[in-house]
This record gives sequence, C-alpha cells and structure tokens, in this order.
Amino acid sequence: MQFAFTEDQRAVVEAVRELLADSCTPADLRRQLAAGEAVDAGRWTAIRDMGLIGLCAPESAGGLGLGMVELAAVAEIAGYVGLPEPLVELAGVAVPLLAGLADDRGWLARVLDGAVVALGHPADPFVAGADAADALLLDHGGELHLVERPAVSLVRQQSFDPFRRLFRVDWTPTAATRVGTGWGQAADRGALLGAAQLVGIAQRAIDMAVAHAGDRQQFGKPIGSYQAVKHLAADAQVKVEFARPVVHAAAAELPLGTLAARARVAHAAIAAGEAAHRATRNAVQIHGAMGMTWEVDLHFWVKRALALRHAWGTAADHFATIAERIDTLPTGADLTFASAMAVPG
Amino acid sequence: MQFAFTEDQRAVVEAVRELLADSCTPADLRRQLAAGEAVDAGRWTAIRDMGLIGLCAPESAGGLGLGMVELAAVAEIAGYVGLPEPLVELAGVAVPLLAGLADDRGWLARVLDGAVVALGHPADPFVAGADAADALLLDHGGELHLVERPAVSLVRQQSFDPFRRLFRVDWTPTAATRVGTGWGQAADRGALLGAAQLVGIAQRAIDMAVAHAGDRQQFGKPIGSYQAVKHLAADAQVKVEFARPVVHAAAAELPLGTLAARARVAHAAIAAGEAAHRATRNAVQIHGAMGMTWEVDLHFWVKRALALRHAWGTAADHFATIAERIDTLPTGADLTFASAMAVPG
Amino acid sequence: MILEYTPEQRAFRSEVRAWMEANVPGAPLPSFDLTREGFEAHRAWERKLNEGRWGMVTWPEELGGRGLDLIRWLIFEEEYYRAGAPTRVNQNGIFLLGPTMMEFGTPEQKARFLPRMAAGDDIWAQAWSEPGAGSDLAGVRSTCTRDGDDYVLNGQKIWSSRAVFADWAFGLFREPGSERHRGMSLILFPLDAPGVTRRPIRRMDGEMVFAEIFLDNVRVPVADRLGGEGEGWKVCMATAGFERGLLLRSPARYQEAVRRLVALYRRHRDRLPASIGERVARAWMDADAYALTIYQMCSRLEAGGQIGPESSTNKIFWSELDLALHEVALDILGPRAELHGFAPDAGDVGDWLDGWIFALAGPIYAGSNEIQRNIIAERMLGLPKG
Amino acid sequence: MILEYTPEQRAFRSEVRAWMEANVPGAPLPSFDLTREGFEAHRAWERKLNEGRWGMVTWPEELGGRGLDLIRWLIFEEEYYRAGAPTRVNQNGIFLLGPTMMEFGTPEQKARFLPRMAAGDDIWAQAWSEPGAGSDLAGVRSTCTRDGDDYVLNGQKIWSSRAVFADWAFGLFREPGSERHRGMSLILFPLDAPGVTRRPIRRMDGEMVFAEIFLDNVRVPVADRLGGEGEGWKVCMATAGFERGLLLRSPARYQEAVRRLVALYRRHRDRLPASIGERVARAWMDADAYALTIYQMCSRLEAGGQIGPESSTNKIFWSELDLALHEVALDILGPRAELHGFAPDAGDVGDWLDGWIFALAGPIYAGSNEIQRNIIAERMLGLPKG
Repeated sequence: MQFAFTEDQRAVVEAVRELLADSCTPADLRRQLAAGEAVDAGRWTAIRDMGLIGLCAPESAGGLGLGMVELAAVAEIAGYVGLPEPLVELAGVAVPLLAGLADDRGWLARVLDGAVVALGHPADPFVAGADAADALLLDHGGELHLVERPAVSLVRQQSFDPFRRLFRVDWTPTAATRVGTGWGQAADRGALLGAAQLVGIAQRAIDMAVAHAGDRQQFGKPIGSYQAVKHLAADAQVKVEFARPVVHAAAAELPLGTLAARARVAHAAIAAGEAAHRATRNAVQIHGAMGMTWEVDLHFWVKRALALRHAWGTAADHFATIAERIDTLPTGADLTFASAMAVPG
Repeated sequence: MQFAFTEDQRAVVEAVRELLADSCTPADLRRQLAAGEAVDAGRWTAIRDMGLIGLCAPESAGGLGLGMVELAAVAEIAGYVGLPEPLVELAGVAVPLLAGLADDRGWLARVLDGAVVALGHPADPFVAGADAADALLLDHGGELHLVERPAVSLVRQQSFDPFRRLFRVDWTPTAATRVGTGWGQAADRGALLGAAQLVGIAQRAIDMAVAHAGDRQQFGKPIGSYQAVKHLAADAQVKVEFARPVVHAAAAELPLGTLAARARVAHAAIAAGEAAHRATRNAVQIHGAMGMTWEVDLHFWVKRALALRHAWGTAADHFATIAERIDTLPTGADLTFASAMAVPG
Repeated sequence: MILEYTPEQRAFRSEVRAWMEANVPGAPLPSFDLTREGFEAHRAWERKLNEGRWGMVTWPEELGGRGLDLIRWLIFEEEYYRAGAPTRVNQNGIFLLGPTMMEFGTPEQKARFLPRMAAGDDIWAQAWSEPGAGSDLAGVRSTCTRDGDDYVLNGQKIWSSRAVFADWAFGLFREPGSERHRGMSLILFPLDAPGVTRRPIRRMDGEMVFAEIFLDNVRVPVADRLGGEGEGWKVCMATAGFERGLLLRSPARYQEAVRRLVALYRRHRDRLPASIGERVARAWMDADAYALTIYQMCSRLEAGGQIGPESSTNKIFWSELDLALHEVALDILGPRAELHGFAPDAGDVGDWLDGWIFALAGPIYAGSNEIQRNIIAERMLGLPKG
Repeated sequence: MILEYTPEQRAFRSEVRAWMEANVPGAPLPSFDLTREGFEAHRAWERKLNEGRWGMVTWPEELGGRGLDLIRWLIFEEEYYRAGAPTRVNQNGIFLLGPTMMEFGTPEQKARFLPRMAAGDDIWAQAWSEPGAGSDLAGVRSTCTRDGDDYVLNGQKIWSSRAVFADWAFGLFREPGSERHRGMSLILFPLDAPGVTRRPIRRMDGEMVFAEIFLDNVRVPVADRLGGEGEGWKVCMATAGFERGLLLRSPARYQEAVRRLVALYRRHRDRLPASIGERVARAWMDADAYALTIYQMCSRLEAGGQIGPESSTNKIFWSELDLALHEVALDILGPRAELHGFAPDAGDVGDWLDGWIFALAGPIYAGSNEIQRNIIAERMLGLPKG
C-alpha cells in the first residue's frame, strides 16, 4: 500500500507542468484563438518531443510505457492550463485503442509520429477536433471503425467552449473501415481523464478567484478579507481536496477492469465534475461582473468545465454504475480498495 | 384575488398569539415537563374558553365556523411557542372528521366541551397523546373507527420530543367501532397544519439564534457581527419567507380538494419541513456547543421539527403528489392558483 | 384570503391574451445586445406595445399607462411571458428609473420622460457602478460640478447594461470633495452627448450586454437631476429596492421557464434518473413559491404597505431559483449542454445555455447575494453591523 | 502508486480481525456518558484492548504500543469498526493528548502517563473551552499562578467531554496578567484534586457528554505542565491539528456507518424514491473519498510530510458527511425517525437518531466549521486576514 507518486512519476509530472505553464498562458490562449488555430504548432511539437503522446504506449511501439496514473497527473495539468490540443484524448484513449487493435493499419506509429486521430465514441454525439484530425475512430453499433479524414464530411456544431471544435461526422461504415469489435475501456479512460482535467480546472478557477479577491478592493479592503468570500473559496477547495485522491485511485485501479474499478471512475467523474462546477461557479461569484466577461480569463475554464462534465458519460450514467456496485458488491471499512474485492468469475 | 388576511382574521390570530406567548414560555415548558403533565390545565382551559378547539366546527354545532386559513395561522403560533397540547390536531383534524360523520356518537359535542380525541391515522404507525385522550379515531384498512380509551391498550414509544407522547395502540376493530368509510382530507389537513407549525418552529429557531448571536462575544465582538453567522441566519430566513406564503395558499385552497390543491399542501409540507430543518440546524450551529444542550431552550424546537416533518406523510410521499400534479396538469404562468385549474370530471 | 380572480381580472387577462396572440412576433427577435438592428427591432416592439397601451400598465394614463393595480400588473406579466413576447429592451427605464421618477421626479420630468419611456422613444441604460465601486456603491468617484444651471460630468462608469445602443442613461455622480454617501446626485444624461464615449464589454459568450461609459466634461442641465441635490444615495437606494425586489423579476418569467423545463424533461425522462425528476419538481415548486410570495406582497402593497428588506429575500430566491432551473436543464441535455442554440444539430437544446449564462449574473448584480444576506441579517433580523 | 496491501499488511489485518472476533463484547456496552457503570465498562474494554496490545498501535512498544506505521493504524481502525467494537472512552487521551505528549512531553512524562493512558488506567478529559472562549480559544481566562514548584489553578472550564467521570484533564491556563496567545501553558491535572468541582451538562437527549469544571486554588506540580512555560498556545494548536485532522475521525467509522445505511436502504427501498438512492450513493462516495484522502495523507506523512491546513479540509468534510449520512437515514425512517432506539417498536431504527445528535456537534467542536473555512482561505489559499 503506497498511495503516493514515486520520484520518477513526480519528475515526469513536473516536467510537463513546466512545459505547459510556460507555453499555455491565458495570453497564449487568446492569441491562438484570435489566429483561429486549432493547434499551436510550437507547443504541440514540444508536447510530442517530450513523448507525451506515447506516454501510455508500450515501449516496444516507441512509447514511454507509463500508465494511467502518470497520464491522469498530466491531464490535471492540461485542465489547469486550459490546453486546447487533444493531448489527453490522443494519449489516453486513441493510443491505447490503437495499441489494442490486431491491425491498426499503421496508425499507432503515425500517431506517435505526429498524426492526430479524433474520437467519435458512443457517449458523445459529436466529435471534437475532427477537422484537424488525420483519421477518426468512430462508433457503429458498438463496433470500432477507423476512417481517414477525407472519407468523412463534417458539420460544425458550435460549442460554448471556443477551443472545442465539435462536428457531426457523416460517414459510411464498411467492412474495410471496421477495425475492432468494441471500445474496451475507452469510456472509462475518457471519463477518468475528463475527471483529472476537471480537478485541474477547479483548482485553476480557485486560484484565479483568490488572486482577484486579494486584489479587488471594496468598502476599503480587499474583498478576500470578507468571510463570505473566503468561504466561497474554501468550500470549493474542500471539494477539490476530496475529488483529487479519488481520481488518483481511479487511475491506479482502472487496469483491474472490475466493477469496483469502474465505480471508482464513476465516482471520480462525479466528484471532479461537481468540484469544477462549484469552483467555477464560486469563482464567477467572487469575480463579480468581471467574471461574466470575455475580458477576464476565467471564462475559458468556466466553458471547459461545462463541456467536459458530460463528455464521457453523464452524471446519471455514473450514478448508475455506482448504484450497481453498491447493490452487487459488499461495502465496508475493509473494502476501500478495488484490489480488496474478490474478482468475479 | 386578495392574498392577505382580513381584519377579522388578524384579530383572531393576534388574540391567540397573546394568549400563547404569555402562557407557553420556555420556562412553562420546562415546568410542565418536570411535572410530567401532558396538558397544562390552565393553558388548556384558556384555549378552550377562547373557542379554538371549535375554530373550524360549524357554528350550528357550537363552533366558530372559521376555516383552515385561520387555523393555519394559529398552528404557526403553536409551532412558534412549542405548544405541547393537541390543539392543532384536535381542531384541525379530529373536529372536521367528527363533524363529517353521519353519526359521531356525541363526540363532536364532547370535544367542543373539553374531551380529547387522539388520532391513529394511516400515515403514522403511532398515536400521539393517546394516554390523555378520552377516545381515539383509528384506522383499519382505510376505514375510520371511533374507540373509547378504555377499549384500547397502549405501549409507550419513546420519542426524541419529550412532549410527543407516542403509543402503539392495541385494539380490536368491530362493526360497532366503525364510524366512517375513510379519512377524507384528514391527511392533507394534518400535513398542512404540520407545515404551518414547522414555519413557526423555523421562525422561533431563527429568533433564538439571532438573540444568542447578538449576545455571545468571541474575538471581542458579538458573533452576530460575523458574516458567516449572519448568512446562516439569513439563509434560514429566506427559506421561511418562501415557505409561509405556500402554507397560506395551501390553507386557502385545501377545501377545493383537487389535485392542484393537494399538490400545494405537499409543497407546503416540503418547503416548511426544509425551512424548519435548515433553521434549527443553523440555529444549533450559531449557538455552538450551547445548542447541543438541554440547558438552552433551542432543543425543544429541534425535536419538534424532527418529529413533525414526517408525521403526516414523508417528503417522498409529498414529492409523489407533486410529480403526479406536474405530470397530469398543465404548468404555466397563468396557472399559479388552484382555482385557475379546470376541475376534473 | 381569496385566491380567485374576479370576473374583471379574468376579462383583463383575456384582453391581454388576445392582444398578445395578435401581436407577438412569430419568430424571436435578434439579440438587442449584439447588433443595432436587434436593438431597433426591440424598440419597434416597445412602440407596438405602447400603441396597445401596454408599455407600463401600472402608470397613470396621462403618462402612457393604464393606471392598473399590481395584481393586474402580475396578470399582464403572466400573459406577456406566456405569449413568449420579447424581453423588454427598456427594462432599465420602465422597471428601475420609471418607478423612481414616479416617486422623486418633478411634474415636468414625469411629463417629459415617462411617456417617451413607455413608448420606447427613449431607451435607458443604467450607469451606477464604477471600476472601484461595485457592491460598494458609495465608492463612486465620478463627479458632477455645478456650473450655473448646468452640471459638468466627469468620470467613468462600468457594467452599464444596454448602454452600447441606448439613448439615455441615469447615473450616480458626486460633488467634488464629497465622501461616501453624502454629496451624490442622480443625474440623467443623453448617451450621445458631447464628451460621452462608450466602450462595449463583451460577455463571455460575446454578447455586448454591458458597456463602459467615459464622461469627459459632459454638460447637462441641472433640471435633469432626479431628486434633490446631494440626495442621490437615497434616490438610488429606492431604485435598488425596485431592482432587487418586485419589478425586475416577475414570477411569470420563472414559471414559463419551468413549463419549458417540464417539457424538456418529458422528452428525455426515459433515460434520466428519478433524482432529475425531483430537481424538476423543485424548480416547479420554487417558481410557484416565488409567484405566491409576490402575489402576497402585491396584496400587501395594494393595502398601503411598503417594500422593505424582503426585496433582499426576493433577490436571493429568484437568483438561486434561476440558476438551479437552468442547471437541471443542462444536466438533462448532458453532452449537448455545451452547444449553442444555433448549432445545426442543436435540436431541443434551445436557449438553456444562454439562460444559464444570464442566470450566473443573478447572484452578482443588483447588489451581490452576499450583500443581500448582510441586509437580511442586519435590517430584517437586527444582527449587529460587521 | 500501489493500492494493494502487502502480505504482511494482510496478515496484520487477519490478526486484528481474529482478536476482535474473540474479544469484542457481544452486546453494546452501556453509554459512558450516562452512568459510572457504563464508564467503567468502557474502561474495562480499554484494559482488555491493552492486554492485546491494541491500546494505541502506533505508539512505541515501551509506551504500550506496537510501533506500527499509519497504514497499519488505518487497517487496525478498519477492523475495529468492522467488528463493532465500543467507542474509545479515552479518545481525548489516546488521540489528542497522546500525540501531543509524544511531541512535547519530557521522557518522564511519557513514561509516567502514556502507558497508563494506553491501558485505560487514566481516562482523560480535555479542558480547553471556557464560557467566554469557544471558537476564540485565545480568550481563555483561567489562570495558573506559579508558586515555587507548583502552579495554583483557578477558573472555569466548559464543554469538557468525558469530564463527568474521567480521571485526569488537560487544559489551557494563563499567567495572571497575560493576554491572548501569550503566557498560556498546557497543564495536566487530576479531576479529583482538592478544589476541582465538576458539574455535568446534559446534552439535548439527556446524556452527560460534557461537564463544566470549576477550579478553586487547585495545586499541581510544575512538572505536570506539558511543553514550555508560556508555550501553551503552540502546544494546543498542535493538538487541535490532531483533533481536526487525522486521528479523531478514522474513515472506518463512516464506511461502517454507510454499510449500515445501505442495509437500511435495502430494507425500505420499495417505498422510497430514487433520490434517496442517490443520497445513499453520495454517502457511500463521500465515505470512500474520505478514506482515500486519509490513506493518501498517511502515505505522505510516512514519507516525512507534516499535517498542515488540510486538517481543516478534513474536518469540514467528515463533519458534513456525518450529518448528511445520518439525515438520509432519518429520512428513510420517516415517521419512525423520532423514536429512540430503545422504544419497544423501534424495529430497525437503531441508533441513527443518536448518531444524528452526535453529528450535529461535528461542525461545532474542534474549531467550528466557520473557523475552519477561515483557516483554509487564509493559510491554504493565502487570502488576507479579515
């Protein structure tokens, strides 16, 4: 039992934090948006050069051979900085899917080499970033199809989040596009990594609110010295503190694939979603009218929080998973960890 | 459309308020409890002399011929003072039930003359005040039975609320005890009057908390000058302000007997229950450790709030009624009042 | 306590309903916060309303109204929202400045401004807040310097809703050298006056809901001061009471939103957990509770009562209700919640997202809910000041 | 990150489980806050625990412990609650004073007090609060006047849990004339010393959970001061960290309560709405989240970390969780929620009411949640002091 990152894990995470803190500031986001670029070329190259896209790919395939624990920590940072590029989805969902295919038609190697594969999974009617993708993994009746970009047509669906370039994808499934019989753990990975991003988003919203509250004066003192403002920030922080360990545990347990592990992912998704909701909501309140505007940076995180919350399953879906776990597995003080639960069958 | 008490109604309510404010102080409650008296003889005589037990009884039967609107206002005061005697249940439920019977076997007159009839209605497994009653109205398969006290045996069931003398009633239904085929609007009356009492309880808890917070000093000033304490009180007051008009409307509409009217009662029960819960909870918090003790008076209202909240149907029951109303009747801005809804059939 | 409409009230409702059915535009008007065209479309609607004498039904007939009581105002609002009529572009005028002018204005001011306001000829913006004065309105620093029969206005206003396209604004200004609540006056000024510069502030979704207003030696006649010189705080607090309390948020708004919410829920309930049903029921209950409370308040006001600190309980309740009901809707929409209503596949997404963004502002403006809770605790419950 | 127990940890769990199964009393002990008999029954249980060397497993062997790490402490607690073992009557000693003494005590003090504490020979009460010093602990006015090798204690303490029947107490006293955080010392005193008077304070349900303690020229040796003279505030804050944070509320407590809640829900679910199911699920999630957070914190502490302001986030979380889970239980019980567990027809009412009353105190004691939120905002987030 060692519920902590190793030194190696810490080092990877710190390197990513530095890279993204430097290259993905709010000013960068605004510049990228003004330029209409889905991907910031310099940042994306640096991310690829660090090997992050292959973080979870086997070393034999040219990846780093790390796991969901490391990637969840990276995803939290991606949420914190508001990363527009599809690093998390590529590294955490597309790459494991491709790596699990009998015949990936060369796409795993291409992705590790810089190609982008977008995801049209069953939980979401739209595909994010489809226009900038080289290929798409698409769902057809639960089966997995791999389709190259020129073979689909796209209809843009405007999202509240300007960095979420959503599309309806029109395409024709054929025997030739079919590459797998199912999505495996993709939905769980997506939900977990969404949760990790939401924790980062929540923390960023709190940090921005705290900075504003220390600065903004009303009635002759900083608004952050008022108890009501303090408690808005503190309540959000409590939510974050009790969502983050759940995300970490879900990342560590996800490979088990058991109901207990899936319930942990669902718990992480709910807890992180609510933390991000509470934190962005309270941050808007602390910012006052400023928080409603395009001029203050907070809105980027408000939008991402809304978009990610349901992107890999709704709260209702996640509650259903937890209800199933509570109904069919025992509960008790000695059964905290999924590893303590007898594996069915 | 006149959503306000008339001058006459105001006068009745004020007279009751004066009577009970004088005769039912916390010191009176403690004295009565120490003496083990279910009924304070002097107070009960004064209540009877004012004609309150027959408030809703027809004038032809010797009652005041008033309605649920007046009685709901009286019930709010009863909740506010923590009245131990069964005025509300007698006047609001037992008397209308007896008045509606083809043959009340003389009990309506007896009740108006000072006898007590306790209620064993289907929503509650126990009968409050059965030991001090002269007769009991009891349920058997939905039918109404009137049983004299000597014909039942009682097993005391200890309640958190020391003034709620609850009993399991063992008795034998016979053709002779059967006096009616149903309870009519008794459950709605009970729930509405419970809600009215809960509004009074909520207001009393807030008032006690405010008095304490203005008095108690910490860090060199009254705790009521801290924003966090203020907001605990204010949040509870908001709940009260938006529960009370619902109770008033439910009282005025109850005679309609339609689904819209019953949903209003359910709404009143939920809103008042939550207001009382929030107010007593916040009042305990504002009182600090004091609020946990027997020595401070607050606990009488904490206990009554808990007991009354489910005494005439649970929140689940009330939500079911509201769901039925939302599902089967239209909703809209022009349909606020039950009178605006077409009467079915 | 009579919770039935009189035959006259029912007849009035029928009259409003018939007019609305005949006149409310079939398609939604374009936003008044995005383009001049949208703004003018809303002005045209205000003019049409005024032709039907529906501009502000509670005002006296000679000022463009119908002299109706508050119960009829509620009925009017119910029918207005039921008909899906456009949001009132002149709400700063008719709901805030109007009642204030009715109380504090001179006969000349009333005659000059109110009929044009009711007619939509003048659309009003409010200009209270400043960069350093939000919740702390007494921190206003913009000045009005008396110069003969004129004031010379200088300073900067922010969060002025409608100010991008509006005609007139009313704002708080202080005598140079005065402090806090003293020395302030409420002054009306045309937004196209020399020396006025407006800078739109984009809301997070791009709408220009607010503007900053820069005032550089703007000259206005002393006659355009509302209320006494130096009495701006008192006048302003009266307006704030209207804003928080009765007028700005008629219950019909929420009841109609709940009607749409129930419809949305019905379309999706098969795949939704029962807890969503309970949240829908709560929104339904809260909208009704708000309506009942306002009806009771209007009955009291008609009997000669006054609006007190309950304007603060109202404000907290409607702002929290508004957020909660939009949040349920977004949770029902799930992965489609992030879509704008104009996305090609938006389906029944409607304007829930838009309404949610608007609702986010509810606990902030017209005095933040934190300030309202202080007011309730101090003025309603008597707790000591902090 | 390894979320599996080692074979050694599993073996340890088995050992605890076997001992508990063999030794935990079959019937619940009578309350330790109501009668001397109940109190002594709990002392006997403490003695039995100590015979098994389970008094405080993290303490060094020479002080009555087993020198185990925090992960094993968690495992011990899990098995303790799983077995339904009695509440620790000496929790003020073993969870609050013990760790403080481990940090600030002299070797003599440790040797003299800790083994007797682990054995239940001395049951401890805390004596911090005073009538004028609750959340504001620096307002303490009880005095310790130095007289040679003795202190003479005078004053009044309140909300002293266990003090009605306990043997010893530890309390904050100040040098006469000192102010606020200065001049205070943490002093241990026997509750049967001459000059000590105890007055039980009844909780709302009649249990004597607290007492007032009156001190009238109580003489104690200077050697019974814990920590330096005048350093009482610092020592006390360390104890407060333990109380709020890690030790007083092991996650197992809530997980076992949730296990009972799930069982209660299953028995009644047919007549309950789905929203109750969601609230049960939330209690389940929150208990697990608390456990995971504490496991992560223990892993960090084992690696040499320290408890910081997260003791405040813990305290808010467990106190709100405790209330929420008991409130669901009461809502499930409906009209039977008001029954005491000993009522003849209580059925499966159990001790939910009792647990709810206890939970009501959670947001109040060990520093009210309002104070904890201030601490989080100021010390964790860096917001300015009020």
